[in-house]
Amino acid sequence: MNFATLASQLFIGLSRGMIFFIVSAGLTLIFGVLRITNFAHGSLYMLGAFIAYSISTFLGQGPNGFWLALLIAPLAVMLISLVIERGLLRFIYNQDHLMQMLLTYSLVLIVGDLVKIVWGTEFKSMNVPTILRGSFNLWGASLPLYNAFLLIVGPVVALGLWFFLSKTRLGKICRATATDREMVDILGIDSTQVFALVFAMGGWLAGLGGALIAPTTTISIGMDANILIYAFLIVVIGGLGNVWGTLISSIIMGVGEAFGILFIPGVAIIIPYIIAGVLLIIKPSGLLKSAW
Amino acid sequence: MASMVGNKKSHYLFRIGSMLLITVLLVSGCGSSPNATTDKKNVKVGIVDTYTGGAAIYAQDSLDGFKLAIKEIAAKGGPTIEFVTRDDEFKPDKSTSWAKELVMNEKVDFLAGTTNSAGSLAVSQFAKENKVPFIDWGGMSDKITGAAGNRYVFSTIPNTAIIGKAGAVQLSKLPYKKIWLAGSDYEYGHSVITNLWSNLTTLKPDVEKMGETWWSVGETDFTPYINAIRSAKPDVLVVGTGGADMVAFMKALKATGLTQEIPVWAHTCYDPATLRPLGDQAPVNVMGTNPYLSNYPDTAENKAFVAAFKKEYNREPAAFALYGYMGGEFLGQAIEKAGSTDKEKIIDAMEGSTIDTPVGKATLRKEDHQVAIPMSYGVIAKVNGKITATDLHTLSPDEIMPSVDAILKSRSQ
Amino acid sequence: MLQVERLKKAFDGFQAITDANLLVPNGEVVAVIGPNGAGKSTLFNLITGHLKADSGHIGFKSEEITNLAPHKICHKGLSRSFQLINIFSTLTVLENVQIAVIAKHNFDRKLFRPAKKLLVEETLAVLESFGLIEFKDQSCSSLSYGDQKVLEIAIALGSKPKLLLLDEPTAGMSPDETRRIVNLIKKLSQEEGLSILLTEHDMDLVFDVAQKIMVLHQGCTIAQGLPEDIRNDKSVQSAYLGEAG
Amino acid sequence: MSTNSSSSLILQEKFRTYLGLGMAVAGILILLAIPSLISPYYVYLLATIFTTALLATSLNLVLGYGGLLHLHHAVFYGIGAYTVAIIMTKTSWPFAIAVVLGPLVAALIALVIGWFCVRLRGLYFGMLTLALGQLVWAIVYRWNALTNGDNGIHSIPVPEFLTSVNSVYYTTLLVLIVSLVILYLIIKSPFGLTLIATRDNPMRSESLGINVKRHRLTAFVIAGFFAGVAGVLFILVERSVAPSLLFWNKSAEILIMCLMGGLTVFMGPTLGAAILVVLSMIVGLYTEYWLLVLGLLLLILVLFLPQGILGYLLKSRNNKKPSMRGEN
Repeated sequence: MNFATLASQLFIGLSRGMIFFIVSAGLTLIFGVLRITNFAHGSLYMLGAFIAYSISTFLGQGPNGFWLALLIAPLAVMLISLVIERGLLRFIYNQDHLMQMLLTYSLVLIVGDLVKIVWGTEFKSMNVPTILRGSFNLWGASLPLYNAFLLIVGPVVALGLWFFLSKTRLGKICRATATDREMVDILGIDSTQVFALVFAMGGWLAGLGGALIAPTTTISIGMDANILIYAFLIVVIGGLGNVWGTLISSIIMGVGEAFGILFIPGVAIIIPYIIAGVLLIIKPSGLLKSAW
Repeated sequence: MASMVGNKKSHYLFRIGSMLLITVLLVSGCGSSPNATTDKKNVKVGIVDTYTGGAAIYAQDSLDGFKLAIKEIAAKGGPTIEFVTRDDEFKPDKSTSWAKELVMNEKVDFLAGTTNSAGSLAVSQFAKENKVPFIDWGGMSDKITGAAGNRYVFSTIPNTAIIGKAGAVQLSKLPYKKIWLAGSDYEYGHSVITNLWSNLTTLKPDVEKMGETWWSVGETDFTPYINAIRSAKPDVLVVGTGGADMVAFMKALKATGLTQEIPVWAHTCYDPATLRPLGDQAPVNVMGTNPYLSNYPDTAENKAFVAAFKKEYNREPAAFALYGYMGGEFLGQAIEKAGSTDKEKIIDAMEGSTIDTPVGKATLRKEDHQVAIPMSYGVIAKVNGKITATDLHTLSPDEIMPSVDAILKSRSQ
Repeated sequence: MLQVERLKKAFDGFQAITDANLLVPNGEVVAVIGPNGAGKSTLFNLITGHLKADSGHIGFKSEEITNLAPHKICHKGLSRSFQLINIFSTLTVLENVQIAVIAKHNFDRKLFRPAKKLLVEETLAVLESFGLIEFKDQSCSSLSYGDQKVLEIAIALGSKPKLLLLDEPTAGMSPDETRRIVNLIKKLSQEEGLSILLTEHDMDLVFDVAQKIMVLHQGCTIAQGLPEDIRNDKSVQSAYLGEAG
Repeated sequence: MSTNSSSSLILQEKFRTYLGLGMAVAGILILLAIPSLISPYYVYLLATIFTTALLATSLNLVLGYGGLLHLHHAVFYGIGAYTVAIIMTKTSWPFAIAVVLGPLVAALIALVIGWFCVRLRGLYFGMLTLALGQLVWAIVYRWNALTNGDNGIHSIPVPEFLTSVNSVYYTTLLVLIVSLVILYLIIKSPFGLTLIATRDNPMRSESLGINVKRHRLTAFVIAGFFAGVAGVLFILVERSVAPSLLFWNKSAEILIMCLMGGLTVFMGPTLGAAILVVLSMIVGLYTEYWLLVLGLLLLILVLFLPQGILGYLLKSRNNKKPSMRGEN
């Protein structure tokens, strides 16, 4: 086990954590502001990947296809989220957690079958754009360029979220809604519009995650369930509704898995659960303070 | 209406009684008309398979292959075979539930399916207890016709024991000694690797296992696994993976450039289902085995099969289409040979029977009911700017079938 | 009966209780008064264990109960009512009080005995003394506000406390209903000899029922003593006037 | 006037008591006679319903009565089933021990998971049950030597007299009825009343001297135990088990059953289980899009019938009759 291996594995773990973060950030925002456990988050992620695939295929799998897909697919998912929020979710805001949760679960079932109807059962794949193909050398280990790209996108998204949440008026309203909903109502702000905004933003992040992962993997039915478990674990570990807690736990999860794969490759499957179990037993209410 | 739990006024007994009655009537109402009218002259096959989720593609292929076979049989004046399908959603408890429905209600004579190995094993247990023959064309676990095999279970799909042995034969011809084993952490992955390794150590005792890596099914990011394996510097990486994982794994091989340093072996790596989605992003220097390709073997029989399949479904047949097709063909031939629709007679006729298939002669071994077909091996390379399977050879069934003795021994344990 | 000494509690940097001292002698009615935000509810929550104190001591019957879990404190004989109505919304009036009686007798973990007939006599006695007996089988959420408030106190009495804490027992009540509560407090104190600690905004009520008064201002006990002493206390006057100004 | 109406009320009450008793007896008689009336498949389906009904009712103890967002109940179901499966295939212990240990091991795991979870409230509780439940699933999935991994354990031997469809039917029916009676007694016991109180108002319960965490943990363990009983029944019905039995979507299925029947009605989950099992069978005959149908059904339930079918029926019945209590 030399330095190059450890360093490159750390690098890969970080880039893995970035995808986790982008998807989980959306989930945790929705948690924090709407106080809804969005089971459909994985489905939105899957939609992001499938829509990205369709756009890229439509444009002949060329390099422009990827960039356009990366731009449009998250927006399309955002639009779908908006429809879900305005058309369904807003009618159950005064119901209890369980009802809200089951409503989003019904979307998991519906979207799962609709994707199969629209896109069929065959495995789909889209290409990495030429500029991000191949690998580069890091301390003697060769690493895919695309992971480096993810390591840029992740912090950019995090910075963007930070800027939005702490520097803009809208972001401040979102945070205020998360901590004290009544107060926001008293101030005369329509909190359901904030909900719509946050849900759409969460959808955008899920779609972005899907579009980003699409070129590196197989786009297939069933990818929703996989990411959902990760995102749930990460969000709980980070502290429900806390975006920065999610960032930290995403990195812990990504890097922890990468090193777990290095040292105990035989039982990699249980590593995320061990990480989650240990952290939750140490800090049952999450690493950082919950938004509410 | 705040209180439903704490409301003492309305009578519990009344409430419970009425609820019980409602429930009973509701559930017994559904069971009032079990009138499955079957024309006893025809054989009816009940297919339980996974038509939802990631594995749906295989079930569709094998179903289409089966449909093609029974259509051809009928066209040739053979017996009429009917069928019904049920979706098990990749859940073994659903597989048995449907198997029971099909046998008890639909009165099917034969069962067939199912892509989920656990489902196949569960159905085969039911098949044995109820003496209903079951043709497995989806579950690849070697236990189905191996340790858990019985008179009522047939398999028209090369199982993991065969795949593993074929891989071992291929690898034993190559100079690699230090070997890293990896795969998807589920039955198929483990079983392929275990079989391959035990056969390889027999064929070539000087191989050395450096380590094992297992990733969860549905993994999207293979770079940490590949990077970790690369740092161990094995001579060859042997992988047991399939389905959606296969394509994603191949992509990661390309992105990391692993195969420039370390060759990789994986079953079905050059299957169209893998190579087509990859396009020009497929890695080279990956070798493997494959039971069926629409362009190999390049024989008249295969061409005819591909043409017929294409005409029917407007796509090229994949391996699972062949498995379903063989299931239909074996059954049709056995019914004709038995001259009866009696299940036991059909089983007797099926045991040890041989049919002509697009890949040559296929035999259902008498002892374990496992189909024996040849398998190809080769390596992915770039030929005239196109990435494709090259250096293809055929392994005969004799070379790759597990020994009958070993299977019978495992059953007696 | 109850001694509170140098109690401190801060929330996120805000010092809610800076130095609270309190003495409730056996069998007396003691009132805690103070302007809004003086920390009265926080003090109550500290005494009953719903909040953890940063420092200081709470003694009950010469036993240290600082930072014990609420359910343990209750079993020591200290029960409370809440400022906002805090009842079991899906249960009947009878069951609401029965819960308290059951818990008092440590029967709450009995699994195989119908609750319907358990300790009903004792429960009915409490309802009787609070004039709630006619509503016993009604869902408690169908009661009027005043009756709910009375039920709120009745529940607390169900656990047969030695010391009863009443947090704003007449908040939001009509004069008639307030009268009812006053009579109730007097009856509990005089006939049953119960020690009572209460907070209240209604000064007439406080000076009517309380034998001792403690004044809390900005989390700090600024005076404690007999009603007439408090009435004449300079610092108390300035605290209240300061608030008014 | 008042004496008149009260005596007629008493009569009515008596009548309803007898009617209720009559209907319960009729129901049980029908259930006893059923195997000779319908095809074996439906007998099997009913046994499945009984098993699932017990599972859903046990969940409802913590979900509906305890108000705890328990999101991964299937774990205890699976543990119960796997315990029996492992004992019967890997050891030579008698069946009776397996049957006893199944629910006990499930209860033990529930104690461990619950011990961590009851410290948390609301959504946190739910998320932690989900996380720890998935951890159990991963262990079962991965521990090949013990559980055979994702292949599952099949051909589990059970005593000869428990192999026929009818004997399985009567066994599951008997166990279901006994378990339901016990669960009903628990709900009507001081423990159950207190549990409802901790659901309605945990803070108030605490200040009345109730150890809310311990109470919830007890309910969680009891629910785990009965889920384990259901798991044992599952083995009787199917004689095979695979890890999908304790994957989280199985838990979601049970939640839907509880919701469908009605969370606040004791027999609600039983009705929900019956409807869902039957419906999945019927829909599966016609289409491979059962999950789509289920999703749409769930959507309609949440939006228009959140109190569940039985909850709705009871509500409308109570509304039709002018309530007796309003006159006071």
